[in-house]
Amino acid sequence: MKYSLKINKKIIPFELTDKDNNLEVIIDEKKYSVELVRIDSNLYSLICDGSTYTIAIQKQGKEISLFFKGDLFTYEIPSQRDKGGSENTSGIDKISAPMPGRVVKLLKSVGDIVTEGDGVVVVEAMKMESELKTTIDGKITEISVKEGDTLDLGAHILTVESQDKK
Amino acid sequence: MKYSLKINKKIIPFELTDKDNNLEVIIDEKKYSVELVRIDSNLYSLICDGSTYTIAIQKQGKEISLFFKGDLFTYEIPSQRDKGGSENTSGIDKISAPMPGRVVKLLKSVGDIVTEGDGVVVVEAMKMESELKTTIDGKITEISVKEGDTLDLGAHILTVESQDKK
Amino acid sequence: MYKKILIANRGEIAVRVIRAAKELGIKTVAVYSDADKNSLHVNLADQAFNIGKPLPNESYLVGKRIISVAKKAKCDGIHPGYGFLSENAEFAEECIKNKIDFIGPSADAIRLMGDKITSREIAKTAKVPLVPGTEGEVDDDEALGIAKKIGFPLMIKASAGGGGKGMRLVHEESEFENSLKMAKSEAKNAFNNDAVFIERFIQEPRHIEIQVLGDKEGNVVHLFERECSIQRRHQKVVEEAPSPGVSEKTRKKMGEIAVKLAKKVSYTGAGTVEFIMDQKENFYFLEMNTRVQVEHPITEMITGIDIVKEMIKVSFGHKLSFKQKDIQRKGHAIECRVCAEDPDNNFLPTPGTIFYVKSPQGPGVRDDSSLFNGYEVTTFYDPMLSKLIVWAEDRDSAIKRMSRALSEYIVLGVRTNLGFLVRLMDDKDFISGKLDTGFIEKHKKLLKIPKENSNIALIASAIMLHSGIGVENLERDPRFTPWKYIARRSSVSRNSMF
Amino acid sequence: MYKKILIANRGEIAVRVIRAAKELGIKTVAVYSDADKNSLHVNLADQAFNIGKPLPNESYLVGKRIISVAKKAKCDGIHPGYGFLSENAEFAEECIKNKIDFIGPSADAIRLMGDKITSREIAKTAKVPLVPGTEGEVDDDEALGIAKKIGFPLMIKASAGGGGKGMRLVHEESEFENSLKMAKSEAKNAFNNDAVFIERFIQEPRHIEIQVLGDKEGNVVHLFERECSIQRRHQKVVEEAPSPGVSEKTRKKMGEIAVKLAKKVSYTGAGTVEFIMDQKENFYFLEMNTRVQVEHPITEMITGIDIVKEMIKVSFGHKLSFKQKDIQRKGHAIECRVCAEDPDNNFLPTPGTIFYVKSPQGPGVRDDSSLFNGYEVTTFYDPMLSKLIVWAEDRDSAIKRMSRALSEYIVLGVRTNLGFLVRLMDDKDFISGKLDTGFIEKHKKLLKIPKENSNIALIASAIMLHSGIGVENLERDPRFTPWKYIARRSSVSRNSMF
Repeated sequence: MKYSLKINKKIIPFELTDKDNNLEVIIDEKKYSVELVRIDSNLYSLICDGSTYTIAIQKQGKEISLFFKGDLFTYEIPSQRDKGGSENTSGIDKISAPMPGRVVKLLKSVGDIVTEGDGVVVVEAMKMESELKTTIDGKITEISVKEGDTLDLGAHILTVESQDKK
Repeated sequence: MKYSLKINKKIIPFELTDKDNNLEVIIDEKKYSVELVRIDSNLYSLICDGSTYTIAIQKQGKEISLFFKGDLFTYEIPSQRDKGGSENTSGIDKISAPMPGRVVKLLKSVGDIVTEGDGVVVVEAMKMESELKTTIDGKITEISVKEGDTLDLGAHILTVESQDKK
Repeated sequence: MYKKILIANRGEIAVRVIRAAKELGIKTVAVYSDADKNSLHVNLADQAFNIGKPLPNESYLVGKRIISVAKKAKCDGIHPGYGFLSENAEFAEECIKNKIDFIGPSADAIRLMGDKITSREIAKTAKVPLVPGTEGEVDDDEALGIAKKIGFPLMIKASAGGGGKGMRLVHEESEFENSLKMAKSEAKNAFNNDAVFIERFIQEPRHIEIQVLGDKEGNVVHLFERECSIQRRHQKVVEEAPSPGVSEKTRKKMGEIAVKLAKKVSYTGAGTVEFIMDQKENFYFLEMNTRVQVEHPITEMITGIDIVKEMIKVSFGHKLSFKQKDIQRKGHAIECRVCAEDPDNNFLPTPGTIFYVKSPQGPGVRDDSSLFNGYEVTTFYDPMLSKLIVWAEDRDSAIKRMSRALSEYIVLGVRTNLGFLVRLMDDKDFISGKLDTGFIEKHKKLLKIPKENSNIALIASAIMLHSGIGVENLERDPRFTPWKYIARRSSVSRNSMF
Repeated sequence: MYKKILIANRGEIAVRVIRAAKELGIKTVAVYSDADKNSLHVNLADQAFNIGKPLPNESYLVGKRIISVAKKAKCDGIHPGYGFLSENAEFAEECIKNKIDFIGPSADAIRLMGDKITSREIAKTAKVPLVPGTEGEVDDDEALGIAKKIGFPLMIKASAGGGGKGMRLVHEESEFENSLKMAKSEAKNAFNNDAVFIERFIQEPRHIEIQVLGDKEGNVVHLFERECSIQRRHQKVVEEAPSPGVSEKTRKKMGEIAVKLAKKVSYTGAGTVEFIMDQKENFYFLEMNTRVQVEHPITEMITGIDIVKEMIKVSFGHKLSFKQKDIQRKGHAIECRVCAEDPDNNFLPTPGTIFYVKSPQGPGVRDDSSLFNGYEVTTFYDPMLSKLIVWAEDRDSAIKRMSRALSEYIVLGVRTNLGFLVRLMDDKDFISGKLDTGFIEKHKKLLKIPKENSNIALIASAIMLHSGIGVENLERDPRFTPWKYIARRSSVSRNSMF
C-alpha cells in the first residue's frame, strides 16, 4: 500500500507491504524489513533489518510524534488535497510565535524573496533571542507585526508564499 | 451525600460534604477536611487536615485501587443490593485459586465451622506453599478439589457460607 | 574485548548485564520466552531472539537453543546472569565447545563448588571453618562425649532425615540422653533408619557472605562482606554492606578465608562465599555461589567497583585492574528487593498487571528495575520486580535514605512488599543492627498495614467515588480533567494565603 | 536539628532540598505559584502553600509572602535553592529578623561577594589572581607600554561599553596603535565617551569552579573543582568533576585560593568560586556564587559528601563533619542538563506538555528530575527538565556510562537537547577532554539530527500510519491493543528460531 507523511511541509511518500507475516517499508527506493513491538503505553521496540531500536510514539489527531535517540520527530498525516505523490512544497508558510514573547527585529520586508532556511524575524522569549526561519522558498507577502510588538503564543508574524504557485 | 465502599466484603459507610469550596469526609464519626490534586496520570496529592500525602489511584469498573505508603488498597463500589447502611457481611465467600498451582492440603472439611481469618487450604504455586484464608465467619458448604489437584487460575476451591443468612 | 555477547537471562539482571556491556562497547543479544516478548531486556538489547514457551524448561533452561542463537547471532560470549543456567557446569562446557566464552568461572569450579558435599570437602582442606559436628552417624556410646566437645545448644539430626522428623534441639547436657533416644526412635519410625548425627546449633544466626573476584592469572580478591539476614521463605529480602555485626577483625579473617577457598578451585569471575555467623562473630562455611549475586550492587556502591563489568573483562582474559590493598570501603549501602507478594499473607506472590510505576530518584539512589507501565507479573518467574539500592555516608543515613526512597516508590496494580519495607526501615530493632535470620518472624507487626494508612486510603477513595467519574478517561490526556472543579478549586483553598 | 523548613524554590532543586530534609528527619513546606500547582515538589513536601501568580515577581520572588508562609507554618528555616531569592541579601536579613534561619551564607557575605566590583576588591586583597589589565581608563601615551606589560593577545574595551561596541581584539603589538584609535572612535560614537581599558584576552578559556563549604566556627574546606566549559547562550549544559584540564598542582592551588577568599568573608554554607582558565592552566577569578549550584551533584558523586545536607547542618550550627585532609576524590562524574530547547534552532526553548517520560536507571546513574507524564513546560521558568548525573571509575567510563544512560532517556512531547547530548558523548574532541567555552560553537554538526536517525523515525511512523489506529486508545489499558496482529505476529517473526 502507498502512503505519505508530511514533515516541514514536505510530503514523503512510502510503500508498505504486509505479506506472509513480513512487514516491509520502502522509502526512497530502499527496502526495510520491519516490525514494531509494543512495550509500554507509548514505548515501542522497532526491529529494522534485524536491529532493535527503542522508540516512543504519540499520535494526536493528524500528528505523529516520535522520540528516537534523543530527538523528537513530528509528522503530519497529509490531507487528501496534499497527496500529490512525489515531493512538492505547499504554497504558504505562515510564521507565528512559538511562545509568548516580543519582536526584536524584522529581517525581511514585504516583497523580499527568501529561500528555505532564511531567517526572517528575531523574537525574544524567556530572556533569549531567537531567529525564526522560513521553511519554503518564496516571497514575503504579509507582515502582521512591527519591531517591539508583544506576541501571544501562536500570533501570526508574517507569511511567505511560494512563487511557482502564483 | 452518603456513600459506601466495600473492602473484604465489609461495607464501609461515609459521608461527604462539598460546601463553600470545602470538601469534608466523615468516616466513623470523624470529620476530615480534604482535597485531591492531580499530578500525573494516576498520581494524586491528597491534602487531609493540612498534611500532604502522595497517592496513586486506578479505577477499573467497580473497583478502586489505591497505592499509599507502599500498600495497595482495593475497594469495591457496592451494588444497590449491597447498600444496607452499616457494616454487614455478605453470605458467601467463594475461595478460588489466586494463581495456577496445586492443592497441597485441605485444612477443613464440608460442614466445618470457620471464623474470619481461618486458613482453609494450602496451595502451592511458584514453588511456594501458601495458606488461603476465609474472609467471613461461616460454614464450609462445598469443596471442589482434593489434595494433589492441579489448579488453574481462578478455579473454585471451596465455599464458605455465613450462618445468619441461612 | 568481546564484540557481541548473549545474555541468557531475563528481568533486571538481563538489563543489568546489557547496561554493563553497552558501557564496554559490546553489542548485546537478548533471548526471551513468549511471556517476555515485551520486556525491558528485549527493548534495550541490540538484537532479540525468541527461545520458546514461558516455562523455564521450555526456554531459559534450554541450553542448546541458547547456544544456537549465540552462534547464529555471532556472539563471542554468553553471560548467564543468576539462576537458570548460571551454575550449570554442562552448559558452561557446551559454550566452550562451541567456541563461545561462558562469562563465569570454569565448568570445573562450578562443579566442585556447586556440590554441597565436595564443596565442604574442599572447604575443609582449605581450613575454612565448618559448623562443628560429627561428619556422619554417631554411636550411642560416644554420643555424649562428642556432644560435650561440640558444646550446647546443639542439634541432633536424622541422617536419612528431612521435614523436621528425627530432629531435636538440645539446650543443655542434662537433656541430651533423653533427646537422643527420642530422635533415634522418631527417625526409626519415619525413615526406618535410626542413624543420627550431631551439629552445633547456631542461635540467632546471621547470614554473612563475602564477594570474591578472580582472574585467569590466578589473582583473587575479596570485596568485603554483605549481611543478608533479613529473609522470608529462606530467601533474602534486604541486604546491606558492610554488616553492622561484623568487626574489622572478623571482616579481615572472613575475606582472607574466602579468597583462600576461591584460590583452591582457581576461581575466575565473580563468586560469593556464604557463611552462617552467630552473634559472637563465630562464622562457618555454608556454600559458594559461583555466579553474580542478586545483591551484588551494594558491594559496588561501597567499593566503587563495577562487578559485572569486571566479570566480563576477566572472562575475556584481562587481569584484575586492582589488588586487594587498592580496594577501599566507603560508606554504607542497603538493597531492598521489591517483590510482587503479600507480606500479610505469608508473602504469597501476587501476579497481575502493573498499571503504573514511579521509581525513586535523587542522591545515592539506584533502582535496578525491569518495570514499566503495563508490566505483567506472571507465575512463571520469580516475583522480584526491582532492586532498590541506596548508598550513604553511614548506616543511619543509609537507612534514612532508603526510607525516603521507599516513600517515593509507587507501584499500582498488584500488592507488593513496599509497605513492609517502609515499616522495616522505621523499626528500632532493625535500626539497632541486631539482625538474625529469624528477624521477620520476630517482627510480625511489620507485616500489617497500620490503621492510619487504611484511613487515608479510604478518604482518597471516598473522594474518587464522589467525583463519580472513571479515572480511566483521565489517562488519555493529562490536560483533560473532568475533575476540574476539584483541581481548580485547589488553587484557591489549598492552604492559599494570598 | 531544624523541625520544619520551607523551600523557597520550585523544580528539581526544590525536590532535591526536600529529599535532603526528609533524610535529616526535617518536615518540609513547599511553596508554589499557580503554574506549579501539580508539580513534584508540591507532592513530595509535607505541606504546600500557594504564593501567587506564575510570574516569578508575583510569587517566587515575593520574599514577604514566603516569610509569612514560613511563619504561619511554623518553620524554623528557609532554604532558598538557587536563583530566585537565593542571592538576595535583603531577603536573608528579613528571614533572620523574623527569627527564621536563612539556610545559606550571612547577608553580609552575600552582599560582599554578590557585587562584581566589591568581590574583585576582596579577591585582590586575598591575592586571588584577576585577569591582568588596567583597572580603569588608560592614557594614549602609556597605552602601548601597558599593553606590552599585559601581553598579547589582549582586548581593548570601552569603559562605558556593552554589546561589542568599542571593543577590539589585538593579536600583536603591530596592530595595537591602530586598534586603539578605532576602539576609541567607536566608543566616542556609540557612548559619547572615548575612555577605554585594556585586559588580557584569554584564548580558548575554560570555566573552572571550586566548591567550598564553611561552618559558623570559621572552618572552610573546598571539595575540588568542576569543569563547566560546555556552554550555550553563556549557560552551562554539561559539567564534570574533576576537570580533564586541571593538573594536581593547579587543583591544589585553586582550592587553597578559593578557601582563602571564602574565609575573607567568613563564608558559611555552600558556595562556589568561579575562575576562567586558559589552556596553560593560568586561572583568574571571575565571581563567587553564594548559594548551592545547579551542578553540585557531580561534586557529591566524587567526594561522597551530601552538599545539601551539609548546608542544612552547618546553618543549624553544626561544625563541618570533616577536615580538608579527610576529603578524598574518587572516580569521575558528569552532569548533563536536560532542557526543553531546540539545539538546531539556536537552543530556543520549546514549551509544551511532556506526554511521556522514562528516566535512565542502573549503576552509577542519578537523575535529579521534576518530570512526570503530563508535566507542563511553561515560559515562566527555566527550561531545564532534569539533571542527569553519572559516576564511574574514570573519565572514559563516565562518558560511556553517560552515553548509555542518555540512550535510555525518553522524553516525548517537546523537543529537548537529549539528541545533542547523545552526540556530544560520542564526539572525539569531547572525549579527548580539550574543552573551552567555545566548544559548541566549534562543533555545530552536533546540533543536527543525523540522516540515519530521521530514517528510523520515518519507518516507525510509516508503520503507525499503516496500523490506521490512533495510539490514544492504547494508553487507556496496556493490555488492550488493536495492534494485536503486529504484536502477535512478532512472537513468530521476531528473529524466532524455534
